[in-house]
Amino acid sequence: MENNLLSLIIFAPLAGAAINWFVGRRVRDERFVGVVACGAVAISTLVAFYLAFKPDGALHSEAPLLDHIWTWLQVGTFHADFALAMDRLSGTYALFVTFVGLLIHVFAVGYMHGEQGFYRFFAFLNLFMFAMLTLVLADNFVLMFVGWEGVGLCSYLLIGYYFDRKEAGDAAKKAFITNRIGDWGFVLGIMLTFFVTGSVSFFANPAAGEVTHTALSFFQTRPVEPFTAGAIIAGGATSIAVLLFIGAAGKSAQIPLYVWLPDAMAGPTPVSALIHAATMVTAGVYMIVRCSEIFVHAPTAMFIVAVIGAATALFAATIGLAQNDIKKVLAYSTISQLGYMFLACGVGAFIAAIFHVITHAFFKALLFLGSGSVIHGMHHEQDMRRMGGLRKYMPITFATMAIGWLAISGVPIFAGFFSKDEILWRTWSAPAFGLPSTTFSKLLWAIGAITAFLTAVYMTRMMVMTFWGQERFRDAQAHKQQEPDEHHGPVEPHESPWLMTVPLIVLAVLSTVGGFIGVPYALSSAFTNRNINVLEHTLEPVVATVPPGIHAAEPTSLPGEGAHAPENAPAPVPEPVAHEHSSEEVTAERMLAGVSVLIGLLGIGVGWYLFKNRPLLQMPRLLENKYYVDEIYDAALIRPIESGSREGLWKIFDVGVIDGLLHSIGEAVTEAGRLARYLQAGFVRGYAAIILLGALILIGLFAYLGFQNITPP
Amino acid sequence: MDTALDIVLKFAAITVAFVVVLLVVAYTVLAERRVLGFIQGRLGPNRVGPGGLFQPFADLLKFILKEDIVPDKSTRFVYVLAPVIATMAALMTMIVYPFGPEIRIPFTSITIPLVVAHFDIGLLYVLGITSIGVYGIMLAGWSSNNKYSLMGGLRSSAQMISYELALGLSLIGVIMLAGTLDLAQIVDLQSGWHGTRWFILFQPLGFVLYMIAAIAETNRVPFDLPEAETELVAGFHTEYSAMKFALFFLAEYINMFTVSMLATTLFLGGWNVPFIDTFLERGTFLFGLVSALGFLVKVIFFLFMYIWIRGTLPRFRFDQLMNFGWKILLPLALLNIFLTATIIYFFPNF
Amino acid sequence: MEPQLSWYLALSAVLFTIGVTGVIIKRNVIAMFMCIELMLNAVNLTFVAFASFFQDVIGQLFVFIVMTVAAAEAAVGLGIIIAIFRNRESLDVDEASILKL
Amino acid sequence: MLTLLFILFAGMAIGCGLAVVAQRNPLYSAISLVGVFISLACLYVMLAAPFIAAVQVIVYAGAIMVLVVFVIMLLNVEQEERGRNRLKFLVPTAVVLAAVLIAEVAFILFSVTNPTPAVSNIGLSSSIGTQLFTRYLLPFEITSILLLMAIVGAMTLARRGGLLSNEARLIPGAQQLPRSLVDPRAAPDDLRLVETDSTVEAGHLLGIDQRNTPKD
Repeated sequence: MENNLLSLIIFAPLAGAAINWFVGRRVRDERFVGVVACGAVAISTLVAFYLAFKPDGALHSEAPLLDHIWTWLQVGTFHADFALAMDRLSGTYALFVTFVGLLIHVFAVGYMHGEQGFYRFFAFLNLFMFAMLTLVLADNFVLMFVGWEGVGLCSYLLIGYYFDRKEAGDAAKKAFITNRIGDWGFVLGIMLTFFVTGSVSFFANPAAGEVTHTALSFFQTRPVEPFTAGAIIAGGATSIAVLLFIGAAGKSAQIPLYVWLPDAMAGPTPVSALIHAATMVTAGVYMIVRCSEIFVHAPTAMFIVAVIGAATALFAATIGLAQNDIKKVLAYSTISQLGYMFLACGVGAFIAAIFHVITHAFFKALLFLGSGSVIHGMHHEQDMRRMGGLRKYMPITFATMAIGWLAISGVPIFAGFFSKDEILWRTWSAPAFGLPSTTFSKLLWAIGAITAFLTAVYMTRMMVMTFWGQERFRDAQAHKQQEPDEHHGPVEPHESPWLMTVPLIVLAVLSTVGGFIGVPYALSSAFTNRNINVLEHTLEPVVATVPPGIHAAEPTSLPGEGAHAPENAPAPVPEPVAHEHSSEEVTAERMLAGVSVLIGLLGIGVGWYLFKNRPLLQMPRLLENKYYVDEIYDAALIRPIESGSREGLWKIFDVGVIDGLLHSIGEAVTEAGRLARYLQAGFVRGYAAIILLGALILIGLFAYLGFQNITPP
Repeated sequence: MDTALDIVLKFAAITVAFVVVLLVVAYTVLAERRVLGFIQGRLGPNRVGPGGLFQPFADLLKFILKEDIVPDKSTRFVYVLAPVIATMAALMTMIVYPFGPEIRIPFTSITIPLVVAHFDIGLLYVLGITSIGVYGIMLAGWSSNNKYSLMGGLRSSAQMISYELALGLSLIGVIMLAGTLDLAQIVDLQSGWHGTRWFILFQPLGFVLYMIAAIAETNRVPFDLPEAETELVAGFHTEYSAMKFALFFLAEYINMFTVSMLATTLFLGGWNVPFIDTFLERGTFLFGLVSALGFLVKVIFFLFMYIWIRGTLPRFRFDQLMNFGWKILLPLALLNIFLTATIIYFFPNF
Repeated sequence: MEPQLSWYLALSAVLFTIGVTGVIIKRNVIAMFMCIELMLNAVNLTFVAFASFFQDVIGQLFVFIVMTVAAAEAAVGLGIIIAIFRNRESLDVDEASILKL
Repeated sequence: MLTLLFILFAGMAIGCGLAVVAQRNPLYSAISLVGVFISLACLYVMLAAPFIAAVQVIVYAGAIMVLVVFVIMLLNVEQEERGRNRLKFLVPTAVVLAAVLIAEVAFILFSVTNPTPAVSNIGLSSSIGTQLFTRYLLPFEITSILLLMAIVGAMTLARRGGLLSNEARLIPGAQQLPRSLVDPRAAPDDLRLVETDSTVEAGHLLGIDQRNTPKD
């Protein structure tokens, strides 16, 4: 279905950005700029909701909404349009991106109040929305890559928003360069996709003269590749998947490319909330789910994804345990949650991954905005050791953040619980990648569980250090005097204006009830017999399912995990959800859910016990210094490259070879000119003589040549 | 031996033509003086012979007998060459004008055309020779090593170059109508309508332009800047005396004569006398004679007009002259060409 | 005997040679200019000769266009000559060998 | 008959051409050149190209050479400067090159068997006009454009230099000095009026370099 409203979704923020950049910089009126920015995002939000929920909307129809804007690249068989497509997946994504984006815009109007570059900030923020929505709604890899780069650029611009601070600039560069590594993989993946499948489109779009077999449908008919290391370099689905995953790892901060995300917290807090928690960093997950058709044919890649995801989750959680900067804590928590999502993708639970993306967007945005509110109230104090007891100063912030805390810790009925539990259960019951036994997936489950526990712990620590205990910000004044950005002597924490608290409340509500869109059958069946897993209904048709061939090694887990992605159903047409749920697995799932609840509560308890009275408890150095990863990278990669460039490329190649070459050329020309100068003495008569000489030579030549074939009379 | 007879005949014709022209010129001089006299309310020369009829010969005698001065430090060769060029250029155009239709000598069967040479491009020939005439004046002005002369020479050359353009362009209308450069053919074309189909009827503007340009071309009042007595003593021939001066004098009047003949030929139907073909049938001796006389009458009318103008009009200033030539005559001539072209295009058989 | 084509060609060659020699040895700008005109005329002669001997009018058209070019050249060239004289008080080309006064 | 005429005119052309080069006085060269043109015109008539002959006389003799003579008179150049000839070696060079050229042409003329068609009668103005306005219209138009450019260029070049236009008028109250005070080389009849306070500024306005202004 063609629907040109679609382009409005992405172009409204672009227009907002343009207006703010060209007009807002002259107007310099925060009201104007704020209205323009929020209005633009609001428009795209409304359009997105309308298109998604209207009777034949994206979330109800099988075929995606298409909007072919213009034919962009048409080289031989290579065909990439500037075309948008909104199917169930991208529709779902666009919904929460626009909505959370809108809330964060509103929050930012309050948070950025009085900033010098107000217009600049919102121009970039709108530009980011444009890029993100392009990424989500793109109907082919190339356009998706445009959005991909666009969000990278905006992230760079916004991290470096305080460009007068060195760490901000460095963080921006770090983020950009790290993303380059990921993009390298992504671009290679796209190329390989084109070479293998002959198309880069996600959807068949006959209106635009698009080939009917697309990059994804190409694989449906292909056999699943074997689970071997060789498949990675075989140039098939596995290679594509691995390369795409490199891109995803870069964008979504997975090991080993996660290092930029913590530093990215140098940007303003709304940026951290919008880009580095809710939307952009989940682009990797989106991309993998979008390409699930490819991944399910590449068990090796799935394996890698799962392992990396699990490792990242655990790794980041441990680091997060020891951070003192409130935003750093949230940053590492984000990384570990992303690890969760990749773990889910790795085990084939794509729907669960999306589910977690959504809920995570809610509560992590909530937490970030809450921390932003705290920072705002503390006059840009981010160190938790100088907070404490803020409970009674900013009650709304406290209440909302508490909800977020419970949500992320996996306390029941909060959003985080359902998604995390879903992921854990799917990991537990995951197919075994052709490994002899399912022990491996059990191992992954154990890692996930530990991560959940740690998550609860460090979130509790954060809450405790921030909102409970005695108020440390006054005695902290001593060493806060010399800080330049200190406005006035003793800090008096205050509640934030309504512009900031309203979004907090909305997000809090969402993080409370947001989980009910994906209540698994096992739990819902306790109350009703209807399967109320809305999200699953919605996404099932567009998400590929793991073909049975993969886990032939382990037939026991074959009897479909019912409600969750019927694994033995033929890929394109998913089975109706009506199939029975065998009781034992229902009980197993309920049991696991209970376990995860216990884990969460245990984590909270441990955290409370540890930090309630000793908030400044010294954490292990290793953790506090993030395992020295940055230092390792610095020593292993950056130093050698720098020195190599300086000593080798610059001093030897550039100065020696290139400059030498140029200088020698110049001198040669000068010498030649010195000789030729005698001909150009400026005497016209001399020139005439030379011309005549040349003419004579020519005439003689012709006469001679002509004489060859002319018989004299 | 045919060519020999041809050459002899040509020489005879040339001689006849020149004698006639010189006579006419001589008496034009007299006429000018008398007419000017009348215009200015005096008598003019009337002593020599009856009514001063022999005055030209007296002048000639005077010119021959006067001392021939060659100024010192003048480049002699050029000084002598100049009047010769002027006169030659003036005379050479004479040979292409058809004085009349071919006539049959009575009592014989010989028919001779009343034209010396018959060119395909007679008109261009005339223009070319006229343009040569400039050299006479320029060289005279330069060689006589006198600042008045030099000024006169420069002025005349500038003036003639400027007005040659207007002259030529004013003729193009006629050429387009006639479709040929052959003067004889042009005259024949005008013999329609019982000899009244003159091109002046179709080219009034062209005619006026031509007359003005012609007067300027011959350095006559009101365009006689090169010899403006009040500014430059006598212009380019200040230093000339005796026969050389006479030659310049002659050249000027011959130029008048030839220009008038050209005007007659192109605009006033040449030798066509209206309605005589009703009395005499063409080709007879009488017809030719009458036609030739008609030609002569028209030319003399033009000469009289020259004198008349001289007697009445003041002299231009030099910048006025130039502006007039470049900014008025030239655009008008172009306009004339444009109009003619348009009319011919829309009424081809008009 | 009638004049042959080669006669005209030879004549034009001679004229051309005279012209080019003049261009090289004359020092007066105007003289050089006239020598160039001479060369042009020599070429014109060949054009006309060929045109009339080979019954092809295009040669004469060439002459026509050459004349136009010569006229343009005369206008511009004389303007330049006047400018040179105004700046250097001399018509000797060797005086004008450097691009500054 | 024709041969005689040819010899006559060819001899005249060559003689005048030699005179063009030999004469020291530019004016004589000009006159000789006119001679060349006229004799060439006669040759054109012999070659059955009367139209071209007439145009030759009108354009070359009547317009171009008149301009040249005009300029010669205007600049009033007498004998060619007898300043030291820095390029003496050019004279023998030129002679040698000329000899080579003649030799080459002679070689070509003698080595080529020349076809001897009869002189045809194609030079009529009508045929030329037809060709010129039908088949070769584009070159014709291009030449007209060329002429236009030449006119503009000539006017630009010949305009008198200096920072003031010729219409510069005296402002009442300003001091009036003869230009020769500022510029020794100035023509005495240069009556342009400049409003200045100092002779130096006047020189600047008139575009005269100050090196030869009286330092008093």
